[in-house]
Amino acid sequence: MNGTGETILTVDDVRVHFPVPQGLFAPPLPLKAVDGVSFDIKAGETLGIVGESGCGKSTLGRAILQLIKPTSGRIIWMGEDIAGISDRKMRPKRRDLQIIFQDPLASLNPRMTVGDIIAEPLDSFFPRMKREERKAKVKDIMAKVGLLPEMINRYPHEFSGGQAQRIGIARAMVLRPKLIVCDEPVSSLDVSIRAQIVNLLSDLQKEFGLSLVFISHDLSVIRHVSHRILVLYLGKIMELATSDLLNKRPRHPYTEALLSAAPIPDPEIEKAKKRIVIGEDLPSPINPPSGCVFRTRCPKAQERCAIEFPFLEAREAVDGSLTACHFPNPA
Amino acid sequence: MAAPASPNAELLMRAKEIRGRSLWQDARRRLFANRAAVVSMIILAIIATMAIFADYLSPYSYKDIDYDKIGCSPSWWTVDAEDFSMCNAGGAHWFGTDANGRDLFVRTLYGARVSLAVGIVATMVSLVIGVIYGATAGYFGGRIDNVMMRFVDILYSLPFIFFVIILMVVFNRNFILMFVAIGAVEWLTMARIVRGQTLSIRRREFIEAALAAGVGTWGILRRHVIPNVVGPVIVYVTLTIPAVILAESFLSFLGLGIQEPLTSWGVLISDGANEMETKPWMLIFPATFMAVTLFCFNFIGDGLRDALDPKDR
Amino acid sequence: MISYIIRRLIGAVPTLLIITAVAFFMMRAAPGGPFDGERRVPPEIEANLRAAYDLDKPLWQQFIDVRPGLCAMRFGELTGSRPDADTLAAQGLKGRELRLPPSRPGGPSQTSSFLELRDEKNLVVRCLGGYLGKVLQGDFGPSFKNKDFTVNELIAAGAPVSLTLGLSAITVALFIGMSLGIVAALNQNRSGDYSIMTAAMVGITIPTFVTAPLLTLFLGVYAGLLPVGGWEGGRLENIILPITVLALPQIAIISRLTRGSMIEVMRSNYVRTARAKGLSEFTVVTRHALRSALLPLVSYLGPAIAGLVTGSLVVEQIFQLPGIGRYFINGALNRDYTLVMGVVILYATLVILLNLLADVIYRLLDPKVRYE
Amino acid sequence: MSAMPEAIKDPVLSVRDLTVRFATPEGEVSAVTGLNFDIGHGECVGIVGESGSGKSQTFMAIMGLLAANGQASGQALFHGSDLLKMKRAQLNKIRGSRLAMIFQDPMTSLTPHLRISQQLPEVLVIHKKMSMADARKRALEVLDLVRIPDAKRRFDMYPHEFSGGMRQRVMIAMSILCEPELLIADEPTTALDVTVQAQVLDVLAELKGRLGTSIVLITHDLGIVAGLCDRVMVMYAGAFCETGTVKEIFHDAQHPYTRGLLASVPRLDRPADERLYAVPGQPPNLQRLPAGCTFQERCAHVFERCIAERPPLAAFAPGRSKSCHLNGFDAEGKVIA
Repeated sequence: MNGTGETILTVDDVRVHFPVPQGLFAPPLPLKAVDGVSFDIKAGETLGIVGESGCGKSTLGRAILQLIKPTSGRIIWMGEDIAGISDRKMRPKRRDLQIIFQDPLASLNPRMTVGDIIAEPLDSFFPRMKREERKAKVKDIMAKVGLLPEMINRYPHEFSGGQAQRIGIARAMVLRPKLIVCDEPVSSLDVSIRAQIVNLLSDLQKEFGLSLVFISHDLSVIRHVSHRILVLYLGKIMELATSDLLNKRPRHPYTEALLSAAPIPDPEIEKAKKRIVIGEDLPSPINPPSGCVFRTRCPKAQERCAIEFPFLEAREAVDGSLTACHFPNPA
Repeated sequence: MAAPASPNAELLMRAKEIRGRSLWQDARRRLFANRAAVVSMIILAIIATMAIFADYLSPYSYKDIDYDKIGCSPSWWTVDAEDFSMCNAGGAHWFGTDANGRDLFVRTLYGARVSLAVGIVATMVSLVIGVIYGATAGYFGGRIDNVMMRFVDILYSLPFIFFVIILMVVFNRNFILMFVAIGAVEWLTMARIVRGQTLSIRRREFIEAALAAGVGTWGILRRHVIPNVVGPVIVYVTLTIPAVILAESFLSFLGLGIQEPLTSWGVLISDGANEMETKPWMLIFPATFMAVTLFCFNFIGDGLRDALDPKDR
Repeated sequence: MISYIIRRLIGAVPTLLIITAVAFFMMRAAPGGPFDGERRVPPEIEANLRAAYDLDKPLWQQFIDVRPGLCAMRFGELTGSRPDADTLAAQGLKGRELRLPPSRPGGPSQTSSFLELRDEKNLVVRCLGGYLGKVLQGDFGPSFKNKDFTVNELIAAGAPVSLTLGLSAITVALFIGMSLGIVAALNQNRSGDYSIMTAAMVGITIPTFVTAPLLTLFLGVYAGLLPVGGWEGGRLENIILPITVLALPQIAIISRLTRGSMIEVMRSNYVRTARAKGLSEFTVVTRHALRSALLPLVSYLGPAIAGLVTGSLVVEQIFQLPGIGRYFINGALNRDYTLVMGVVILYATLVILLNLLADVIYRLLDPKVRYE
Repeated sequence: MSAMPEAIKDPVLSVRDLTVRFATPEGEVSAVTGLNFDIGHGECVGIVGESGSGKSQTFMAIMGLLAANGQASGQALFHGSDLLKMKRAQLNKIRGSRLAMIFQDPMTSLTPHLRISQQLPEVLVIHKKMSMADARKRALEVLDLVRIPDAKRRFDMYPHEFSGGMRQRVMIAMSILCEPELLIADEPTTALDVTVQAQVLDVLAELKGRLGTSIVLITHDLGIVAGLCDRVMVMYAGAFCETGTVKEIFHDAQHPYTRGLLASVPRLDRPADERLYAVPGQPPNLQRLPAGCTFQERCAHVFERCIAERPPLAAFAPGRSKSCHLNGFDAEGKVIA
């Protein structure tokens, strides 16, 4: 299955700018966390969003859910533009749009029992649901995500990180949503637990035909779970391609650098690998470089890159991948 | 959208549920493991009980003046002077008598009533104002928060004890007003604490999770913000009570507190300090009671803080 | 940094105005007036007395009196035209404000103005009358009760006493409190820690008006080491006891604060790094830990000084010191409006400035804040 | 209980029966139990384990940096003298000069109110008795060595003015100023982005070649170990479960936990559609370790003996040891009967 379903979400030229105060008399400058991002997601598809810290990937995820209001652009959910609509109008939509967070314990209210945490979405959409039914639903979803239903009356601090993430997943799944934004769901988990959660998410996706937006800085995890991958840098899309294409034939030098930096657990490959070195200093998103935002770290940068902004478009290829680079690698 | 009934739903329902231990239960366990805090609670309870049942604990009244027994030492206090021969003729004055011949034991307990009442009522006043104000500013944030906190900053730079003094002078030492005045001073810090807590909780991910789950403003406040703010507020309340008792005694010392024949620890200590060289018991007993009480509150406050925030140890 | 200080100073102006207003109206709302306590005076004398102190005007005019006539006149001066006397009279200006200026040959004011203008530039001040107008010119007015003195004179006499006491006490308290706090933190959960913290708890719970008489009794009366009261020009023997009494609770609070922040800093990653470098514990503490540990203390300085101010009311009374606190209480009790107002404004200004100073020090100590 | 590791000739560090205990309100916890290992000259040893496996605490104990409630017993011989029994002053002569450590979080590991030019030279002044001027000169050279661009200009900056990767380079520079014989790197790249991580690892690799420093690399990321290390020791629940050369561990792991760890990492060089292997269950609670094998609850090959008896760490081939009752795995990953 490769995202053949209908398009459920279209993100169109979305920008999220935060004003940054500049002192006594100067007007605040915009921090362009997300700057003109467009893509769409099909039913049953996993879209991976990858990038370094500060590239705007979490902001983008929250903008989709209207947890942060985008500055401009359209977010079309099931045919309706939800960008910037009021919280009240947004509420009914939240039944189908859910989120899983990076820090599983921080995303659980320490004063509530696991059962109450998981049932909270039920309470807000079905306030009249009978206690027995509510409990049955909670226990049912707990069993599905691999939690013992006997744990229903326990508190979050009594769980380990991996189990807490299962609670977070259960809460997101209890309403059977259509799309879940997973914001670095496995970054804070240990290696052996990470695999459990990755497998759980893909099982749930298969069973319920979910769409996932999977945000991570770890390209190997992203590659493993996603159908298509979106590479984000300084609020802009560098490359958008299918998972396999991106891995095999990265067109954008930034993608290439990310791929070569990801360590591979094999001494022969790792020791023989030639890395593509890019500069370390991420430019300030308040004052991004002119032209191509990546040019200050790009090994291939030329004069043109400083002058002309490269649009995200199909570059001499028919494989459907989009690249924002003046000098992409040949297909 | 009804969820598909799981085939083993009934099995799941019947599984024995394990009771979790909430953070409150953990905190209570830690608090009761803290010996200083437990002893303090017991002592406070004894003092409070004695204050409430003061009338039954002593045959004397707090206001009756006995001119025969002016400035008597406690009955068990060995004094050589012959002037005191009259003193314990009619019965024992455990803490002696004051310069008007009133029993100091019963007056100390009446002082406890007033001081504790002022402490608790004024703290409650500050609690109500501070929590409402601070939670509003912290929850709504942005410009509302800016304006509200700017106002608190301004009040903070007032030398506020002056205003309490002026208030006391203006309203002629009105007993109720003293509560209000001191509470009005203390609410500022309470508001700051509550606001800070609310702000930091609002930034926590579980609030975002609740928003994403479709919970409304009221639900977020009730289920997520308030229960998580309660801890630090309780700690601050236990530390405010002794601060208020001190403030009241300070006013009383300046002669602006409660009026005779009613009394408070501050008044008693003030009287005692004047007679200190000849009748030290008049200072020692009320001062000890007050110090012990303040001690207890502070120990409980420290204990609560450790219990609610165990990483601090 | 300078722009920060300027910004804060600008911000302090409305604060002070509000404080002045609140204090003014609170004082006036009090039942009773400054002349109540005195023996019966004939009504007409009292009326004169009240008029002399502006008490006959409506309350808000006593506080702030915008005098358009004067303004018009000043504007007229600037523009070259001159309002006639009738206009001025119609604005309710009194004769004493229409005094002729001393003739200064050749001065520009001689021809264009007939007013005594102390400050030619300060148009705003000249336009404002009432209490606020005077205060803005630095004049707190005459004392209602101490009839031979102005409030400025009284404050000038009392402020050095209070300031000497307060600043010495906070200096002593900072020094001792910090040292004790550091010692306690470095011996965390050992006997040294417990004894210092128990002593600190005692220091916090026992009010100054208990420690003051007790210390006087033992050191002054029984041992006869120190005088029990009086100022005598600020002799060292005379101020040791008051400063000790004032400093004790502050020592207690400061040592608790220092201990807390020191323990936190000693657990921080960079202290671990410093230890891994093989530095001696002394270097680790003094060079790497201390500065960050003292930051919370700097923020406490503002409230600490406010605490000293209130504490000094009691101490000045017990030790019979001629500071401002004594004026304040008597002034409040006797409805000496101007005196109380003067003290309140003085203390508020002091607290605001010291808070600013504390914030500036904080910024100097913390490079992260400094460069933002 | 556990066997002595195969002797390495003239080791830099030789640890014997190291146990680290912490006093907690819930009782005493052993974070590390009875560790034995040697670190040889110029070798790079990877210590791999998940959070709570005791990998960091082992080396905190060796450096004398345990938290106040921690207590270490056993021996940690650094050139024959026991670091654990040393007086603070004696230890201070060694740590920072002959034995150095860098930490996980470069953001908080440098003193915020001191300039880099104040924090670096002090190591040289203390250990090498250099003059401040010489120390500054040397510090600048080392900053160049770890490839801090424009080091002269940045020398007088405060730590918060550096990016994360730069700060970690400063940390590395500070640790190698005195050319230590052993450098302990505790998760040096965990807090960094991948692109930056790659470059910090390159710096470490270069140092290893140039200075001949022995390096202990503590990490949870197997990929990092693969690129840099010669030898790997896998920790689980406070003890080693398997040791061997990098090649042996990655291609011929003999402990089920090591095998599980390797299989659970998604790899860019393999097809994406294969399902990840996940080690089931959770790491055990150190306060309630089972009587037998600590891995029994998560092991796919558990049998009676595992529950009854804890397997000791035993050598099973030259330079290799494991703590497992199984005979081992063959090339296809089947358990050898």
